[in-house]
Amino acid sequence: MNTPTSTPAKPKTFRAAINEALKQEMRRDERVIVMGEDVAGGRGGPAEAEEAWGGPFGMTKGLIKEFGPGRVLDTPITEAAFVGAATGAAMTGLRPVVEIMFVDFMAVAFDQILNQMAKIKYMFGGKATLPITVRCLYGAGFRAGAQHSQCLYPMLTHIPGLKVAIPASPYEAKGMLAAAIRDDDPVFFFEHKATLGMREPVPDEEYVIPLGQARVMREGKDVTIVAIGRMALFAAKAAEALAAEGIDCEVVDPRTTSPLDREAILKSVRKTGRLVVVDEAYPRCNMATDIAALAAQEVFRDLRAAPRMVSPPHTSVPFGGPLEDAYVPSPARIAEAVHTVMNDK
Amino acid sequence: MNTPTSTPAKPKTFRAAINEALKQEMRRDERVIVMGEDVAGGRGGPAEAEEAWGGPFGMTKGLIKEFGPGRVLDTPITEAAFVGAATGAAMTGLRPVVEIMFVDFMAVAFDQILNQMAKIKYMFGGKATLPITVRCLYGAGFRAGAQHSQCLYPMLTHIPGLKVAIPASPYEAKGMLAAAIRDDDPVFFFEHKATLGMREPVPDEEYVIPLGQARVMREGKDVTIVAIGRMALFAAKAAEALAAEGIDCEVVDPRTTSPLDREAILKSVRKTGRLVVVDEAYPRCNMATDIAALAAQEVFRDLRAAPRMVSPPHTSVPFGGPLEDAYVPSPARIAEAVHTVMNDK
Amino acid sequence: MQLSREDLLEAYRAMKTMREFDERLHIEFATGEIPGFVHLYCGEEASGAGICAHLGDRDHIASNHRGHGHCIAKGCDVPGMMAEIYGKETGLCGGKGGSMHIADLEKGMMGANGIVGAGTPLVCGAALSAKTLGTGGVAVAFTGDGGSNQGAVYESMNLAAVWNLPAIFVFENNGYGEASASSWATAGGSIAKRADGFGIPQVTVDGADYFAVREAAGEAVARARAGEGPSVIECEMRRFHGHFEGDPQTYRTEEELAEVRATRDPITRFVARVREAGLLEEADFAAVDEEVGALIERAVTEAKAAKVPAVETLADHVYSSY
Amino acid sequence: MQLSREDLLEAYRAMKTMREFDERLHIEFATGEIPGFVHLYCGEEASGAGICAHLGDRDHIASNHRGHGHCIAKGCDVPGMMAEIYGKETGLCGGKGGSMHIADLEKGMMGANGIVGAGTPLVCGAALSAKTLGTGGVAVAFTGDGGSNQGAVYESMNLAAVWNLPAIFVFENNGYGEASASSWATAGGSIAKRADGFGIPQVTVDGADYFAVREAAGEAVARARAGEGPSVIECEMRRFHGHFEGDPQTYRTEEELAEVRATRDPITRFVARVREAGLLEEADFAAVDEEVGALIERAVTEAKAAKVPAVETLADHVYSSY
Ligand SMILES: Cc1ncc(C[n+]2csc(CCOP(=O)(O)OP(=O)(O)O)c2C)c(N)n1
Ligand SMILES: Cc1ncc(C[n+]2csc(CCOP(=O)(O)OP(=O)(O)O)c2C)c(N)n1
Ligand SMILES: [Mg+2]
Ligand SMILES: [Mg+2]
Repeated sequence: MNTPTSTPAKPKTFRAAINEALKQEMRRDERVIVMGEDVAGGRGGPAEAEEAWGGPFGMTKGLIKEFGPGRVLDTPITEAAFVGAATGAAMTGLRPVVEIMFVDFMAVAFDQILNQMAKIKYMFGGKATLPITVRCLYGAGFRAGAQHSQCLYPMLTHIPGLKVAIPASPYEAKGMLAAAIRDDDPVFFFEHKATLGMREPVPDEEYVIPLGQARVMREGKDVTIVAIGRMALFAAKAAEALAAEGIDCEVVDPRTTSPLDREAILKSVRKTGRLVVVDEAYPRCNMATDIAALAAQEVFRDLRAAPRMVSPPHTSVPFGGPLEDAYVPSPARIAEAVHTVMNDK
Repeated sequence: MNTPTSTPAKPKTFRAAINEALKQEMRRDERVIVMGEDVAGGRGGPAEAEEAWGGPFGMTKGLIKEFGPGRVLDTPITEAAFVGAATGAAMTGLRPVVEIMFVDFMAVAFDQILNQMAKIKYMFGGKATLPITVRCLYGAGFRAGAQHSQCLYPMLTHIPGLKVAIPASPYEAKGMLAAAIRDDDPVFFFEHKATLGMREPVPDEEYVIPLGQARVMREGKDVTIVAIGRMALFAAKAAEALAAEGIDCEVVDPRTTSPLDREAILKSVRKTGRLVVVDEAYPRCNMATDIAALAAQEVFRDLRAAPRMVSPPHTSVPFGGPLEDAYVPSPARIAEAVHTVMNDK
Repeated sequence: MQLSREDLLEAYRAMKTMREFDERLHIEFATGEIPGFVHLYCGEEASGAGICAHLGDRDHIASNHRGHGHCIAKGCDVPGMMAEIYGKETGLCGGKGGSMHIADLEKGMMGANGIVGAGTPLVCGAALSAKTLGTGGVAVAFTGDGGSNQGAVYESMNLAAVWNLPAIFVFENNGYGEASASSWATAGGSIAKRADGFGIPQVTVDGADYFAVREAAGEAVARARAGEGPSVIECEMRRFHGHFEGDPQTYRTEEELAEVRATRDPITRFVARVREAGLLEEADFAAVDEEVGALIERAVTEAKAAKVPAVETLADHVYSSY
Repeated sequence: MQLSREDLLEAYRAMKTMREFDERLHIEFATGEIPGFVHLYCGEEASGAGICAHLGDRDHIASNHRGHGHCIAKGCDVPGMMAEIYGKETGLCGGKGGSMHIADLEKGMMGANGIVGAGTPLVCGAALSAKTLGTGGVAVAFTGDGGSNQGAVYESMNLAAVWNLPAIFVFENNGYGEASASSWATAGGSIAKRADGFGIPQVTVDGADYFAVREAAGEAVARARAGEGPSVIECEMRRFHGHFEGDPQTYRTEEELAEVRATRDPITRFVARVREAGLLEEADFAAVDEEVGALIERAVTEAKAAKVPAVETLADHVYSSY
């Protein structure tokens, strides 16, 4: 079941799409549990569970009411313990969905991610299954400062044993979250702060977007733009503007960075002969370098111009408005890179 | 003072070179302190300090005798606390050299690295100085298993605010460690387990190899091989074998991955027109992709063949002998990549 | 504890400045002009003021996300703080930090912190510097009740004890970590008591009582300066506002909020006690109020008027040299 | 505590197997044939045996780098363990893990662990599964004295208490973490006592006394199975060998080592006590000794003879599907 059927899809926010996928997956399989800080919200207080927070951003709203405290677990502020607990629980029969709130906080749980969750299956010679989904907010543009605005998915992509999903929009988010929760491996699932309120039609029914399959957001013949997460939306915007100039861009959203749909990317580059890769993550050893290098190695003879990477500068994310605005790759900077590539003859 | 003068250099091990640099820098500047697990070794035991361990690999042997417990600090097994303490100490006047033993363990201290050490200067608008050196062992080939054999420097290279130094041999190690300790920014300093016993002439005198300057280990006109740390030694070996076949390789050791001497790399690729990048780190978003992408973007028109990356497979490091041997890039695999590049016409 | 008139005025000035600073932010935030996440310290002033009363420039503190009060207590420039929160060039961090990263090392303020619990290891480092360099300084970490559960905090307490550092760990237990009650998230019920396990002297005080905090801090600081190692102080208190600006506080009842304001306001209690004892008069408070009001007004006016950071500075300050 | 003849034989068999396994490794390691890092459990057998005596297949344990004894106590296949340590295809992890990563989930053994302290969160998870799925199982984490200082351990104790999990945290205090004395590295002097701060019942036992460990574990397991939450047990013991094979142990005196072997050998003490009480006879022990000797001999012979893993399997087992 790859695409939904029946009723016309209603516009829903990213937030609502996540919430819906969580509920449907929890109904579908009672081994699915949800844990994180204030995912219910209000434990121990005078108004316990009455009108639970559902997380600081409301993504898990209503879960505690429907599924109760046995399957919706608030945690103390101890990411190392509860991320590790998710791993232990997954090894022993549950299918935990963990919320790390901001991906930046994964750092305090990093051993449990890098050395436990990612390696256990391999170290045990395959004799373990780790169906874990880790949800987290990422990205800049929210005036949240250097410790609440990072991407960090290149680090997780680097680690064998983890999968990494970065949906660009509500429709994508719902189907990919279902896939992540049903997957038998640890999947890090990224939600961009700046897109939580974004709306688009999202079917009420369950549907699954398989991990590891890129989507072509826009077909084109002149340049391939590969762009991740929120940057895919920016790339589509840039492509529209460029179309008006007569430059025909193909926009490819890899959806997951691990596994990476190498073939879809290479196929597009073979066709267009030109490549721009856009990544909001820090520029060194990021997805842009990963994908540009892949293309350079695999389809060098098909390239008609130097591939170009669009990333932020090699700095932490600044707080002050104009600085942060200049930091995040914009549709304008993407378009500029496309021009550079088109003019590289 | 870039190169040493006077007396002929005696052959010393990597271990001895590190030890010597530590002692000389501690003599030179009394703000330099050393901390880590058992860097003295034997605290609290019946034989305290008499014949101190000097770390599990003996790298800090003799320091406690010369500099005393005020400057050579054993720690409990609490990396988050002591890596953070190093940051706090650096902000307030000391110049800590921290030993994390195996780089894999940085994961338990990762918040203090990613969100504190790397970001403080930037978040404070420049109003902090963080002269910290973090020494750690890295690399496979030691039958140490998945949690004691990683490279992980691509993750640190990804993080703005950190510097990353990866000396290939004893001579390099001594000069680069001196540079790291004298540097006013946090520097991660990598020592390959498998090279600790390697010997080469190392001058007794102090000398400094500046961070950010690559070295050309071997000049050549046909192919540029860029290789990091222990892989630089393997690349040199491969180059020798290839020379016998008439293929003339230029081997470039970047020495530091952050900052990266882009110019030295690009200059060599401009000359040879062919590039092989060798990295022992996990293959996704690693140094090989970083450098191959850089070359593809910057000197595309000079490339006569597709750049090739030589890295391990996308797996954790296996334990069993033949598996680990097959895992680590070998001189033979490097030579094979060079052949591929030479034949790509 | 006998406090001079000057001490009392200073205490009142510090707490009143914190209060006015954050109440004003509460109003300004509602207008939408203030960027990012803002966490207010109202109701907790006695802790920052009572602890920092013992500290000078050679001493260091590390704060958390709820850091405005700590910064003020440690002597940070108030207009510079306000400008930083507005993300302006004239801010203490040149607009690169924001509310969660205000810092001023010259004042011994090692930074607010957006990562819960992360300041405690930094404080071990500052205390180590003080000890190694013989400055006579002490270092204080401010952590919340929620933050008290982070592993780094326990590691730091142990390290400070093993190294016998002049460090003080202050836990500001305001009853909640986000929407979760401290009584639920903190097994065992007492943060301070956990210090026993590390052999660290500990005390729990009424965090709305300036004098209680100040006295406890005095003992801890004296112990640290005398080379007798770390201490732990738990301050019991309540926050007046939500976790962050925008929090609807559905986990708290109206009654609780009203009761907190009525009975656990450190400033009201300070004023009542000092006035009762005849140590300061109405006119003294009024003078400080006027001074503080003017300062905050100036801070906001200047912050709003200040320039935003120049885009050219985006890549500055990543390294000392590169 | 009244133990049956079968119980006693089983206890002796477990401890003897651990001892012979690791003493044999000590010999084999010296020949250079064994790859990697190896940490021996000799002297600590009563802990693993006494704790795991109460556990069955529905129960889980997570171990640390010094894990051979725990694996044996939990019923892992001994030749499979030996083959794993030799890095062979027939090893419990197919040769991919090695000494520090032996695991067998079917036996409830969640893995040795190369990261100090890292098993404790995993155990919270296994305990959560037991609770959520209603298996009646309990989960036990084995951590060293050095490991007890890791932040993850305190976070886990708090989480287990807050979630009221059927979890048991066992601290094997063998006096040293690497070359550093536990008395130096563990501020406060007692690991168990730290549990007080988390409101967790705790006890310290003589870890060389099988009966003491078994009794303490029995209470903790009963508490967990009854839904009464976590417990902490600190076992005081000494290791006979170095930290890892190859450690010259310069931090210990000859006298200490001799005394430890003479007075703190859990097997010698078990045998003396059981024999004194007339519960088992010389012949019983001899029979087990022979059985164990044969098992270890077979394990080593098979391990040496086994095939190394095929290079083609290098990239297997990274994912379930990719
Ligand atoms: C490691 C980490 N986890 C989670 C958060 C998100 N967060 C920010 S403040 C906070 C609550 C902190 O509670 P407490 O320590 O009691 O401080 P208070 O807000 O009550 O002053 C949380 C969970 C964070 N910033 N860092
Ligand atoms: C996070 C981490 N830090 C350091 C190490 C290196 N290391 C391995 S075992 C060990 C000592 C552990 O001491 P203890 O917990 O007392 O266990 P014991 O060896 O005495 O059984 C150390 C420091 C590690 N494996 N993981
Ligand atoms: Mg709180
Ligand atoms: Mg020990």
